[in-house]
Amino acid sequence: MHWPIDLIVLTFVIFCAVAAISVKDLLATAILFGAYSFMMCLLWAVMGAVDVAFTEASVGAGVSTVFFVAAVFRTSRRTKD
Amino acid sequence: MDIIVILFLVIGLFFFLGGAVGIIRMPDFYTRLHPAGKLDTLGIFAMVTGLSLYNLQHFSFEALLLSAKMFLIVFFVFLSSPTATHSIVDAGMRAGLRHWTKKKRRG
Amino acid sequence: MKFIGFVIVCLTGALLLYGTGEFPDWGDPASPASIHLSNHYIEKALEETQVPNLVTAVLADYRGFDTMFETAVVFCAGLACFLLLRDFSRKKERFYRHTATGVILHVKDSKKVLKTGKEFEHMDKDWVPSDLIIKTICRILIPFIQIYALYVVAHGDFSPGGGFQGGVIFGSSLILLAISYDLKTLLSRVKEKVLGIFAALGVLIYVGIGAICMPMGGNFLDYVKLVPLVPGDPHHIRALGMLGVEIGVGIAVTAAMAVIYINIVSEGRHDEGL
Amino acid sequence: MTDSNNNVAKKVGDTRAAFFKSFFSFLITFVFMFLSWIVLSGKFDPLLLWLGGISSFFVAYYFYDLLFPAMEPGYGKVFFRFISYVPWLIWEIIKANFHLLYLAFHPQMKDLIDPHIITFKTNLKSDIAITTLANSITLTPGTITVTADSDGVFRVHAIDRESADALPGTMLKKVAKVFGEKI
Amino acid sequence: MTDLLTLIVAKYNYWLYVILMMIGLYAMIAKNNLIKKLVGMNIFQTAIILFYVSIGYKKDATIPIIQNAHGGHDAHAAVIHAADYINPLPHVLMLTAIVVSVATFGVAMALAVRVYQRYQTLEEDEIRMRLVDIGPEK
Amino acid sequence: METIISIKPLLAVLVSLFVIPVLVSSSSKPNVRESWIFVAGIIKLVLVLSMLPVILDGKQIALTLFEIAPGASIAFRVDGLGMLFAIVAASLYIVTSIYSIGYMRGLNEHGQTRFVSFFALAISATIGAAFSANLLTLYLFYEILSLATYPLVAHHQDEKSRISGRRYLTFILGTSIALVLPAMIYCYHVTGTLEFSTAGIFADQLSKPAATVLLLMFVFGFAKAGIMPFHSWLPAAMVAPTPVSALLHAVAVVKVGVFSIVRVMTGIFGVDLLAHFNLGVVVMTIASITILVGSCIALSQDELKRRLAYSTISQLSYIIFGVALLSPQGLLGGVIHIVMHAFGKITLFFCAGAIYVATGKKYISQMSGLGKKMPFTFAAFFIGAMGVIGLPPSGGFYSKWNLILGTLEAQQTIFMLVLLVSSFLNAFYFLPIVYKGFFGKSEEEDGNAPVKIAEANLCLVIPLMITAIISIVLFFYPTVFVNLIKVGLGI
Amino acid sequence: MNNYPALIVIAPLLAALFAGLAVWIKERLSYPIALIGLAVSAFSAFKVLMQVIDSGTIQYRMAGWAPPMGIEYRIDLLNAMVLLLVSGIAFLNLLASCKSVDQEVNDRAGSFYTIYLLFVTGLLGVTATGDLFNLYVLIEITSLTSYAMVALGDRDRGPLASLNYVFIGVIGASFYLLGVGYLYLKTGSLNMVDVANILSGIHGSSTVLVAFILCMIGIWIKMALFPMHVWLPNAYSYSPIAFARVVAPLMTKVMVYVMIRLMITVFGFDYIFESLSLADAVVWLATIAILAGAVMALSQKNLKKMLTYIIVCEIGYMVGGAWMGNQLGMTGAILHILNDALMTFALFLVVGNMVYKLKTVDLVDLKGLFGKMPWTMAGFVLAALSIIGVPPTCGFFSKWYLILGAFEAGAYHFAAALIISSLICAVLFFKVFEICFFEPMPEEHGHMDSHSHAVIEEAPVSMLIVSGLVSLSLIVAGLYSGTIVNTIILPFLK
Amino acid sequence: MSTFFLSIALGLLFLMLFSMYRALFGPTVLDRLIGVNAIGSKTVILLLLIGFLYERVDMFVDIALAYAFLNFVAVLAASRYFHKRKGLYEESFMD
Repeated sequence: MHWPIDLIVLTFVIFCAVAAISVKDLLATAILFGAYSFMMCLLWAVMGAVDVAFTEASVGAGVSTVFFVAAVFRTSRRTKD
Repeated sequence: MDIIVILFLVIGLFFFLGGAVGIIRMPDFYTRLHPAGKLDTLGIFAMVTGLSLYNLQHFSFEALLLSAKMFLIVFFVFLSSPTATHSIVDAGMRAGLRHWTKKKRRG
Repeated sequence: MKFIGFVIVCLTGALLLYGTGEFPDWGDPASPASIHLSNHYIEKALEETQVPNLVTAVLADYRGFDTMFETAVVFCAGLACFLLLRDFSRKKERFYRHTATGVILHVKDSKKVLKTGKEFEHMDKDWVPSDLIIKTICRILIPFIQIYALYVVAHGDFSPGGGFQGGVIFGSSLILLAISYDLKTLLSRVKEKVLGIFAALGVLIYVGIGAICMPMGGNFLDYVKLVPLVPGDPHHIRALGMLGVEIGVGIAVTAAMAVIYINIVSEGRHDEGL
Repeated sequence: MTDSNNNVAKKVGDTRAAFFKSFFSFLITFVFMFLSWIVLSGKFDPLLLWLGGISSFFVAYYFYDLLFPAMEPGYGKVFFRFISYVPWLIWEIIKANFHLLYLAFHPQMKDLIDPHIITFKTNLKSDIAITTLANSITLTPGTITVTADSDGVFRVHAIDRESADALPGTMLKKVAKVFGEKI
Repeated sequence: MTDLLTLIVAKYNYWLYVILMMIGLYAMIAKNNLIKKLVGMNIFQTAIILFYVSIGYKKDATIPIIQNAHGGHDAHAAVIHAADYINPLPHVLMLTAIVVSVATFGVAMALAVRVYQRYQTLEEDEIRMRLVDIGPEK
Repeated sequence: METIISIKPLLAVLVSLFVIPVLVSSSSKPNVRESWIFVAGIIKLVLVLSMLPVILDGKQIALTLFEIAPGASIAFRVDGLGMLFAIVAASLYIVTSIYSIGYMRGLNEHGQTRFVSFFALAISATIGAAFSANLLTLYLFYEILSLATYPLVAHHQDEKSRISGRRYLTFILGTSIALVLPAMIYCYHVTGTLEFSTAGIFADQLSKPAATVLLLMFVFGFAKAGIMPFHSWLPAAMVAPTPVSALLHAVAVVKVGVFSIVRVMTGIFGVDLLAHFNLGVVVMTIASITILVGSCIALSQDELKRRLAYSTISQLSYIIFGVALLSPQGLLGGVIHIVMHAFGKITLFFCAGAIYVATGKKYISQMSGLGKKMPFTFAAFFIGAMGVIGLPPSGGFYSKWNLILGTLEAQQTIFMLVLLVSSFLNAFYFLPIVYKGFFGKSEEEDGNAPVKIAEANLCLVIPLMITAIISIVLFFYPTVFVNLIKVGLGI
Repeated sequence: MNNYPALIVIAPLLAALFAGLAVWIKERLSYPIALIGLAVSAFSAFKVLMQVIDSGTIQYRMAGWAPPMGIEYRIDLLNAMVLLLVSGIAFLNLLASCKSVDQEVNDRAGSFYTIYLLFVTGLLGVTATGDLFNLYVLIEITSLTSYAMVALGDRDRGPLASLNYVFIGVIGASFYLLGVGYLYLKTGSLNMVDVANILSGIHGSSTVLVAFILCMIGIWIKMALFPMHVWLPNAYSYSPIAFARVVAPLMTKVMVYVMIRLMITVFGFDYIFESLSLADAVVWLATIAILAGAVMALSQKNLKKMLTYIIVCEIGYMVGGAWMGNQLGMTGAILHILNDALMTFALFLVVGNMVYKLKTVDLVDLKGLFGKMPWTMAGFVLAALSIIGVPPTCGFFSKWYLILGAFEAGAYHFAAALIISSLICAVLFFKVFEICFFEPMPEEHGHMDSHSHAVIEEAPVSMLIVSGLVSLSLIVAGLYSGTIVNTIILPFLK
Repeated sequence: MSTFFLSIALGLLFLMLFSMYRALFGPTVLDRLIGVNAIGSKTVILLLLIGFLYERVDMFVDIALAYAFLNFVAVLAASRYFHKRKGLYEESFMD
């Protein structure tokens, strides 16, 4: 019953992943990485893994992104690839 | 009851649609923020209302508390969404992003 | 490198796809993974542990030992960030802000030290005053986030969540405080020392609860043996043990997240963050 | 724990009145926290209630000055006025949204919009009032607050003339009324 | 057509996890920027989590929290059927894995900051050039 | 054969090991230190000799220390062959220590404590190798000996000794690891044991090619035996102080190599197996080449110690040659040559050292006329040379005689020619030195600046006299050693 | 109730936490706390080893749940041996590190000890556990701690080396996790013995094959088998010496243990050597690893770096031995775990002494060290000889079994590689010896000055005693290797 | 009713594609931020809807709530970056 959502979200996940590693700005990477985590969280929720979804929401969307932004803040946004 | 719920949800979806279209169509960053910040907020509001109403179908104290909890989301979004929007637009200003103007386009 | 990477990736991918050939279908209720252990957990866990959230039951009881090390990993990460980045040394150039007026002083002489405290604050050079709207809104939100985080910790038994998620949320509430005000505010409210102690203390609560079981005559982490120490319904002793453990996890994770953030964002100088 | 106690003591001064002030704000925070706990929890298990009490106490003890930093008398009044302000606001929001929807779906959208930034000054003093106004502006027709400082100066990005002209207007009055400030 | 759809649905998760993992692995190997590599690393780890969670999924089953069992007072009232609930074990494992990955991520970020402090760049080839400038190691 | 379990072999090995800490701690008091060396040497010799009667009775003394794997343990077993070698080593150790005291002090060398310590360690290893009950133990002590002698070879710590030390190790350690170790493990793999036994340990598990390869690996692998082409470490090692060259590179080290080969041939392969596969000829050919080439090179050397070194190379091959004859006479001749050559060659080295200490001269061409100034030394040199050449009345004659008989017994007439030719060559490169020493014109007579030259100090002269005398005595009384060989090899 | 098995792991963990608290309260306390923790752990490990030898495998149920449900510690002879080894070495190293930690990371010694203890906890847990997933978590603890430690070392290169270590380490651990996932998918269980039972019915499955390959690759990456070794030399040589001394001997060895554990307990010999035909390929890989490690070591100019490449080479020994498919090879591999840990420990202790005094261990800076630090150098010589494989040091005896195993399996190339690597090691170490022995001391006037005693500047006594003890233990372990094989390894393999 | 929820959810997912476009291709970083923010708000609703699909919405509300919090924190952090650092166009980094 949930497979259509699952399928679409999975495709989004792939989009986000590809974008996150190919974008030429680390801050954008951080932001897209956050979006990637959103998608992942959704995916876990669809698959019924509420605890995992919760963790992913708190970790991936929250602190991970913040750490990432903090690190980019302290280093540089520049990237060649 | 179901009809009200469906109505709310469809309205919410409609708001979201407007937001999405706005995000795509608007010419610059600042104008995009308008649909993104407002329409989504209201979309959430409408949808959560619909959903919490649906939740109250089998009325019980617990269901009421649950609906209240859902409204906490709304409360939260109403506080945070404009703040986030403001923060982003402020960021754009500080970063020196110039906003789109008609004159510029004409000239 | 790109080409080598591509080849390695293709090889690995082919290997993995080869392995998926024999997988049971996605969501197949009869797959081996869903019958052997999982059935026992699903059918017996509530009875054995009195915890309706099976994930918590397995996480904190059946496989509580894993979770203990997981907490230790978080503690370790916090400590590692502290160890790697914390910088106690004084830079030659320093910036001070007059607290009342917000005027920033740039001190180039390394010997001249202004007394930081009420009047002057030690600053980073790219300091910007915090935004009023963000500040106000976050001020209002933070206590709610915190009570929510504590709720998540306490309700790990009944609903998704638990010590880790709650801890992360609590930690991010502290981070939010640091973002909306500045790092100084956070550190004046929650001292670095307190964070350091809490990180260790949280794990210690977990390990301690486990270790107390040993002199009580049980195996490590065997909560049942704690009955004589805890008042209340002996049937719920496992649930209570899990609660205690979750609280420990929550404390440790909160502190660790805050420590990691603080150290990364200020490069360990603890003056000014995002 | 003693550390933060000291801090608290420094902040509010040693006078009795200040102590009661902070105690009062602590108490209110505690009540708020406990209420939200109950809403969140939805269970009335004694253990959970106890935990809720402890948690609320903990949060209130450490962070009471965040939620209600300066406990003014008549806060209750403000609260009720605020509640009455909310429906109006929501209505405004809905109006704003329809306006935006119209814009978003309009085929010649770019001819309709005319973004620009306006600046105006208000006499609002308290942080909370400024913030409320700023967020209300953000939520309502075609305008987003860019900056708002503690002097009450607002910079607003408006999507079209119409929205810009409406400012500060009624909203400012309403907000000022809610927080009992002069316009 | 239906067969194809069934096949896709049955294996889609597993295929996509492989693809995701390969994206992550490729980023880790081929990218030049250290933080990009870290992102690749995280994608790699989430791919594994996806794999595990996919294992645990069961059709027509609900989330692994026993219904109608508040506080376990009436726990024995209802018989629990294993088929009704999703397998909790992979979730448990993945909780741990997520925690581990975020811990690693944090430490790696700290390391990246350290590297930047030292070399003023995060590009690997540039760092290598700097290393040559520093001279032979001591 | 009756076997007695006793701790004596272990003690004999460990005595000089135990004395090392004492030596190190008394490094600031040379006299105390040297008396300890002397005491240790005596104790060692007494311990070794105390086992002699038992061995002569045809019994064996055994002691197993550590069981590493079934059939491969660290164990001692004293039999005739080992006893013979141990006696030679232990007795010469005492003599050499007296000599080295004189030598080192005479030249005021640095690092004397280090020198004597490693010397003691080396001698321990030598005795250990002699008493080994199996190939593993033998290999163990062989390696310890290699390593213990390295600091001795490199004693001068200058560029020359560095190069020599490097070459020394490359050859000794390299061959033992690269050849002996796999060969040994292969033996163990095939047979499951490494114990020496006169019948050999291989029943019929080996094909001829395998046996040949294995044997060659052993023969070349024990590079201390100086079989060509793995000989060049020996001349290089002559940079070491002379006592080292004397004891170790004439007696202990090289003889351990030879002894190991003998052990392998008699104890691992067994005479019968070698005869069966006709492998003796192979080894003999190799040995003959070494004998002849070594002698020829020795002829061309001007530095006395190098000439002695090449002589050693060729003489060592006699022993292998004798064993490879696989006939009782040949075996006897070969093994007894260990003893005879030891006493002969050590005398020669002592003399070389004494000359160097007394005059600072290293080259033969500088030595004309020295015999008149240093009569004792040169007389001893003459006796030693006789022993090496194989002239009566020195012990060398006895072994050469037996070797020739052995060739006849084995009907290898061509190889007899090798022996004869080599004896002539020996005579060619030794006797001119003696002649020059006694009858040549000294430098003074050439009109160079007069140098006061006299006999070296007593510590140097007495040992060389003793060894020279023993070398002669052995011609008349070789019985003990002959009996030991007979007991040991069951001839 | 016998709680020693849990205590082995818990004691250092508790000590780590208390040390972590002490950082903020009284930093000086953390060292004694750490010592006590490790002492308790080592004592428990010893007790457990004795018990296992007496009465066979010990099963310890964490939280009291029966094995497939809960996590189980399953301590058999192999485990117990490695546990004792790990805790013993960690304890000894801690004894020796007091001074060098003060020197290198003085202002944050408390945190250093905490992380050190966590690292040891991880290693001990990896060794003791009988659960596949628990193993992963503990591997991650060890990895995370080592990332931190490596970055703490060399200021210039440490963080970068550490970051590279992070990438490769995460790939390794993830591969392992993925392999466990595949196994779990097929068996539905995580307990090693349980998995093995279920697996015996489904040997032909491609999923199991992939699971096996993934697990192995993961572990190989973690243990730095040759083509996957790139992280190791930098990581180990740039870490603070007090940590390098414990990570270099233990980390890779414990991973080898994990590999052997997976091979024997989880997948089973039948599966690996009969259903699959990978063994030859792996032995070849090991052969190449040995040669490559040795050759790369040859080109190094820094002693620490050189030793790290020797570790790469030694890993080849153990992997090859384990994959020989016969008892002798496996015996050799297991014995080599013990011996190599001791040898590497001894070597790194010596390097630690040198670093303490000289601050650098570039080969050119070691001139005249024999005169300066005679005791240290004596230990170095012993350890080096052991690495070369000179009897009676222990290195020889494991090599003995390995070569025997190679002969039995017909893997002559492996035996040849062993011999060649021994030779190369000999060249390597004698190169160092020559420098230390022949080159004049830099600050000394004339070297041939006969009786002048060189100024002896030895490392502190605590370091010397430990390094001396360990060096001597190399000989003792060598001489008693027969006993070890007979009482521990052979009963285990049967 | 659940079919209806499903279709609403699919509709939201479809709309997410628009925001996703902004997030993936947005010319400036801040455009991406807007996109992600919009995705976040939709995700909150989606989570609730999934809860209704599972008929266990009480469990999913927590996640949605946490989600809303943390999305806010993340967006705030990302935008705070620009309060202190200048430079917006990633194109400017191409060299």
